[in-house]
Amino acid sequence: MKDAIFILVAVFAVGGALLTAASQSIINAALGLLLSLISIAALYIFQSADFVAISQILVYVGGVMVLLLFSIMLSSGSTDFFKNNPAMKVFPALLIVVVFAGLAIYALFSANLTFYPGQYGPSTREIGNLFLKDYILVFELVSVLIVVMLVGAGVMLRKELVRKAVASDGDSKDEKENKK
Amino acid sequence: MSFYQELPENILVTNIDQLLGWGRKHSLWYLMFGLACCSIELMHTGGPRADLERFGSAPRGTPRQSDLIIIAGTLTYKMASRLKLLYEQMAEPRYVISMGSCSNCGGLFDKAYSVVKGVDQIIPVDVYLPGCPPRPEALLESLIFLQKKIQNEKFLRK
Amino acid sequence: MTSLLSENPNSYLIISVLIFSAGMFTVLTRKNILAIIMGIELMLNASALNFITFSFFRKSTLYSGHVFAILIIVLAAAEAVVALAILLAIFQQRKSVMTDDISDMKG
Amino acid sequence: MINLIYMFVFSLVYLLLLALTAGILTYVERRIAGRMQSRIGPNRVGIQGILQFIADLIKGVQKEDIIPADAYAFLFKIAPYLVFMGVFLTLVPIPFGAYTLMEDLDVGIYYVLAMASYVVIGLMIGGWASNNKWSLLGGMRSAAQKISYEIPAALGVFIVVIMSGSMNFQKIVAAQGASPVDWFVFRNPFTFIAFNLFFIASLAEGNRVPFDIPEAESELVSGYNTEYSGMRFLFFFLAEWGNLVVIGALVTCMFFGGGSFWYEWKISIPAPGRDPIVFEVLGFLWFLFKTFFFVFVIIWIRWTLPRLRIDQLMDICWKYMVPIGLISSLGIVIWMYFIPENSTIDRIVRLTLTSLGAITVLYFKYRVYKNLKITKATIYANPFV
Repeated sequence: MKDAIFILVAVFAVGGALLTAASQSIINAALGLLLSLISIAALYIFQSADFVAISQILVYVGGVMVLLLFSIMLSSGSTDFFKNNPAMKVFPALLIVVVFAGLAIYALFSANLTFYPGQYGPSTREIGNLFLKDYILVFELVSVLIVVMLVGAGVMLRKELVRKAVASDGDSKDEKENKK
Repeated sequence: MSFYQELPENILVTNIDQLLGWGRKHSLWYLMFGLACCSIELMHTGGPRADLERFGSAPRGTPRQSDLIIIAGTLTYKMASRLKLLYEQMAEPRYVISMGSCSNCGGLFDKAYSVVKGVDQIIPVDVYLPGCPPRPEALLESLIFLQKKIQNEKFLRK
Repeated sequence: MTSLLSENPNSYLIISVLIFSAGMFTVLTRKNILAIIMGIELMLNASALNFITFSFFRKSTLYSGHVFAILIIVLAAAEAVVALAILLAIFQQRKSVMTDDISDMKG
Repeated sequence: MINLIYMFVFSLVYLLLLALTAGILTYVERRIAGRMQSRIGPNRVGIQGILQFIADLIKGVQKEDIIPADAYAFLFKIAPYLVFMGVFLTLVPIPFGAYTLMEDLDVGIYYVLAMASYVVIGLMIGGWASNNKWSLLGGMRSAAQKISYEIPAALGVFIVVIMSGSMNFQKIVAAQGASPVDWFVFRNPFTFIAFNLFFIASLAEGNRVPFDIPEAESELVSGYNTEYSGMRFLFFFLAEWGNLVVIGALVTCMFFGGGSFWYEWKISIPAPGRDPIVFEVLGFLWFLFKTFFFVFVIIWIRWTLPRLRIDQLMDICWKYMVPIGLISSLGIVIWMYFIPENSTIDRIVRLTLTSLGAITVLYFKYRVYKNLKITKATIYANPFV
């Protein structure tokens, strides 16, 4: 029973990722990503990482995906979304990816790691302890990063800045036309 | 075409029909479509004195979710295309109350070049409500007439 | 090691490899910035899944993997926010989200 | 396998109960709205119109299911179910009694926040897939609003989590007690602020007035559900009123002592020798009473306050609620460090806050009676006129 659910979740995770990679419409790609993210959260739960799974849903599904959808909707003026990269055609990319995946799986089976059966249990308290003892520096750095991110995003979308840029762009176009 | 016509009026179909009709008639959400002075009376009908919501009717902003359109006022030719569009956007089953003389037949503005002489030239009307403008009680009466009509509809054996 | 797939670390690692490959393919072939961001998200997720798997199946690193997975999630969120802010600023200016159209530095 | 079937049946029961409660709440809301506007409200179907929601349901099932020609059909179809699923999933860890809960999650309250943010996706997809500019605007506004108000709500939750030392609902309830002095609202000033933050933010997350900007009828036609008709619209409808129950239950759990019924009886630790079933039922009823009291308060707010503008909405969130939340989440830590539980100062503060709450309620009652006397209005004690 557990295995059946696991296989279903795994198929969703990989299938969503493949949909993102192969889809020709941007909204389908975003949906594939959404499916993949939720399934990965389920895979975390299979490995008793409940806190990480919920964080995944909260941050990715509730935050990053919503931002992505926002951007898709706001920038839907450009219709030709999925033009391929001219520098990298599909076939060479496929080759690179297949070689990478083959190497990774070969490394996985030849590494001969020793694994133990996992233990199930609540993880929140231990994560908190680790964050406030062993990884306190990282924790503080992350908080600094988030502040930088907030300021950066705010500056980036400041109205005057954008308007100025647009205005200067328009001027340059006019100049070009004048030169012609 | 043949199956439902050959089906006798058995007790099951009749009862289900009655149940469905009961649901439809007690939940007539109306689209707000006030055109002229009649719409003031329509607003009054929603107010405390003659509470339209007693009959389960609630105003909706969008035609997709409304079952009833109350055309309150003078319909001009310019507005007629909008009315037709709104009516076509409404989901079946849908009903129409034509409120006031103007929307019934052009009324006071019968001779005007710009007024549609009766809403029924554009969309089918279920209940005509006379008056210029009709009082809220009259609108309630017309709603009850419409409810009676809906109850007698044979929805399953159309 | 049990015979259950869901209790075998290799299955998780293979899923992670597949998701990472899909993300890499997306990043390599697309021209749209949004699609590239999606590919990067997939790759980050695959690596976070690896962290969780190793932390679950190897006792020596118990719960450290969770910490790193959370860090990855936070970093990905920060990256997405800044990237999308840049994207929207570019879009307001250039009306395009293709990498080709924004290859020059002229503002 | 048996376990799975049991889970399935149990969740089906929960689903039906949620749908039933949401349906009855639509009727209750219409009646209360009627009374507040000195109307009557629906009273034709059944005794005092109690079957109104069934009539609405039957009608909704019969309505033609319109999918606009230019809509993205697949997304348009699944969006209402996504929203309803998100609201339903928030019910999973909420303890209606010591044993009446679906799953005692260790990360309970965090999970609820995650599911609340998941609902946003459904709304956005629904608004986008309709291919209607009003729907799109409604969906975007809704997403912006919900994501912004997630932060004050999370800060309010954060304070509760610090106070109780756990994210598990059972432990949060057990950290409080049955009497008002032990409730988190009146525990100290910072938890009181947390309650206000959480309550206001969850009003905004539930798209309720004064924050119903996504569905503003006078600006957008009907917001993200403009193009929906029939059954799919009913799902949005049920999700909205189901959310009401969820908000009430969350507030009850986190700030008003949950279902703790008797003073010594803490919900997750039933004392040995007592009959657990009696206490379970009493606790359940007590929980429901508190929940529906908050549902009533939310409805009351809806029919008495005007709507905010979108810039005012964002101002309230980012300029007032987030800073207040940050300051008070710092304050609670300092408070807990310097003032241990059950110390003299702690008790004095608790008693003061509780009596302030009681005085507010009594003053409210006094004002109501005074105004009634001045206007010489007739008082109808019977709600069913």
